[in-house]
Amino acid sequence: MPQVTGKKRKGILGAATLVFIIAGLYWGLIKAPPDAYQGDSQRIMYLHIPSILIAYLSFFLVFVGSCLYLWKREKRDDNLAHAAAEIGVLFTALTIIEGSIWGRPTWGVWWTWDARLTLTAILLLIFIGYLMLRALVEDESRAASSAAILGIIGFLDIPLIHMSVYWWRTLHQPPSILRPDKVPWENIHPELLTALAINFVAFVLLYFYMLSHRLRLGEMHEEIKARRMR
Amino acid sequence: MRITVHQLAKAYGYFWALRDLEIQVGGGERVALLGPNGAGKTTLLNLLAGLIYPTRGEIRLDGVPLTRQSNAQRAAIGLLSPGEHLYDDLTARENLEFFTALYDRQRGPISIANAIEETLEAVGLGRWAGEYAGALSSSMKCRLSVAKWKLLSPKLLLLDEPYGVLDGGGVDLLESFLKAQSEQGSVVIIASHHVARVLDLCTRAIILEQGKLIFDETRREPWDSFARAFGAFTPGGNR
Amino acid sequence: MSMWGYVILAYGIVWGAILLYAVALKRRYRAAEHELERLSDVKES
Amino acid sequence: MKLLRQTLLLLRKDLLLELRRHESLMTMFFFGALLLFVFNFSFELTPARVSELAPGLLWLAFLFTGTLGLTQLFEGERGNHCLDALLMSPIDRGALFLAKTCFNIVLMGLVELVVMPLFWILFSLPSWQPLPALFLIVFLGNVGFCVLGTILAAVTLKARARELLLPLVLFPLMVPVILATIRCMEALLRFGELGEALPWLRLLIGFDVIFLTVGILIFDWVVDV
Repeated sequence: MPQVTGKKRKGILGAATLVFIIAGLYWGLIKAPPDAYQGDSQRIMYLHIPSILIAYLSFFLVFVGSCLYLWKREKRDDNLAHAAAEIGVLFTALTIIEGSIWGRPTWGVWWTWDARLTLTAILLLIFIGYLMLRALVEDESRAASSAAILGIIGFLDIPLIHMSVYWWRTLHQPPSILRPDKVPWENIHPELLTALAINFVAFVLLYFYMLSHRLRLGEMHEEIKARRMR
Repeated sequence: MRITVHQLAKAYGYFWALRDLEIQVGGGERVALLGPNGAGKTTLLNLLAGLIYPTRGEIRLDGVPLTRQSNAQRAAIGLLSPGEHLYDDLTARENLEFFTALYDRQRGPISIANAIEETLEAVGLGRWAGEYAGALSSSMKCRLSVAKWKLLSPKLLLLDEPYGVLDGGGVDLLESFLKAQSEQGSVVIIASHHVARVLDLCTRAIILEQGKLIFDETRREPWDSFARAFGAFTPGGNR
Repeated sequence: MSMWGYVILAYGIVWGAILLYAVALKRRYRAAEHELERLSDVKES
Repeated sequence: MKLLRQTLLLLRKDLLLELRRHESLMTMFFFGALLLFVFNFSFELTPARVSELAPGLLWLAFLFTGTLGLTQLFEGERGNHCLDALLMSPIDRGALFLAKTCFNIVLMGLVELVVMPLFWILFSLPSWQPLPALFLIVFLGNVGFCVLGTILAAVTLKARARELLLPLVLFPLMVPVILATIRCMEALLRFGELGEALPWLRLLIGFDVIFLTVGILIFDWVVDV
């Protein structure tokens, strides 16, 4: 990626991200009316749902990077997996925090073993395991291939974890209408949907903006190692 | 056995251990692989043994490329590290039984048992057949390794610094074994720092430096090119 | 805590954390650039 | 099938080594029994509650003893670079994976054969009738645990503090097996037969099959730098 256009493209991405973030904040906090059921705490949903999707998106990128690295052994793919995992951990952790803050007024408790919160917590643990593995294996290329294996295994396990947690949840907790995944989407006020859409775009743009910087940082670390080697 | 190494390269992260190697080795040749530490000797041997896979280029054994799927081909390759690759908690005989079974050298159960006994006798370990490998002295362990590879009789024999641990008797045993194998058409490649001894045994010398091949001569010319090769590589010696 | 309190808390934590990460990224970025210059000078001299 | 022959050959070698040294088996067995006593002291186990808690406690004990076994899995290969000797030989790396997985399953199975009846005795559970079916469910759980555990044991082989890293990396991925095994065991204990826990059994078998195939295919990359 030639340096010059890279910088210019990042600039545009950065500007677009900023615009959407501000629009998202304005729409989410001010313009959209409070939700019929949950009142204002529903505004946290504008953060919660985008970050969950970002968490899954970054796990998918880790999977893609890992497969490509095992196949072609190029540092670029390993760098993608590592960058996606690092930012993925941040968004997964934020998702959990948002979820528990959203839960506080609605269920009166900071943490409930709600299917989605539990799932995000497990995702966070897998991410942390992934980053720990990378940190604890000294030899550079062995760390990359070990992390790639874990990235693939972890991704393949997600559907099974998803199924088992949801089955486990339906067993114990009586389904309450206020659960996020039970929200009746049809008769949602259009303003709310636009707020959600704008925030979603803002988060995706932000994610790729941060990812591009983190990738560049990864490349620089490689460059430094190469220089030291010579 | 014919080995062709075509544009071989191996990188660990950003560090290029080997760069575009082009080597052809025919049956019966004994190649001395020389070069300072970190020149890529061990990397080349591991690549030839199929323990690691090249970043670029390929290795062909009798025209068939060595790839991830070529498990069967590895039966013809032996990386001899004297005293290594033996289970300490298995007896000498059990070690040989296990590895002959692993390499599928079961030419009928009776004959394999006799072959094991004969080979143990031949390397002078007849009395210690029931001993645990861990209990053997290091030179006896090396004899056991030679016995093991005699039974497996690979077509490509690779040795990484064998002289370090061998005693006098062990060296003669090893060298006669290598000569015998190469007379039967096997290829022998020895990486070592004991330049004088390895040059004396081998018919060809290859010198690697920082992953590149800088010298490749067979013994056809009399001593002068070897003298130069020998001169070219004395640890710390400059070219 | 009123509803708005939670909303502000959530937004504060989320955007605060993202800002913190951005700052950390920037600092690591600058350190890497500095290291690169140092190494490239060493090569020229 | 060559893969099977090679797997049995390697498994026979591992079992022979274990017979000679019997490090793993003894430590796993005593650790399992020890956990039972620890449970007794840490929980108020009235006979009524014990059959309700039994699945969770048993499976917790097996999870930890299994992890102990996993960290020792490649010890036999540590001396004299024997792992390189196996990688150099013409065997399929999938066979190495299968052999190591079966080896740990055998170890865990032996421990469970003793610890489960011991649990019944110590906590004086009412009926011994569901034990064989329970043992089958626990066996399926073992397979899932050892399949994923062997891959991750090989992956973390060269990491620092690998005994800590292995459980940290393994347990989150084991959630489906843990939930499925415990649900099935609960159904067996309470109703004597699986009944509505059948989907959990299918999930468990699905998990085992998926990661058994993934393991065989991916193991070549695991052991290669």
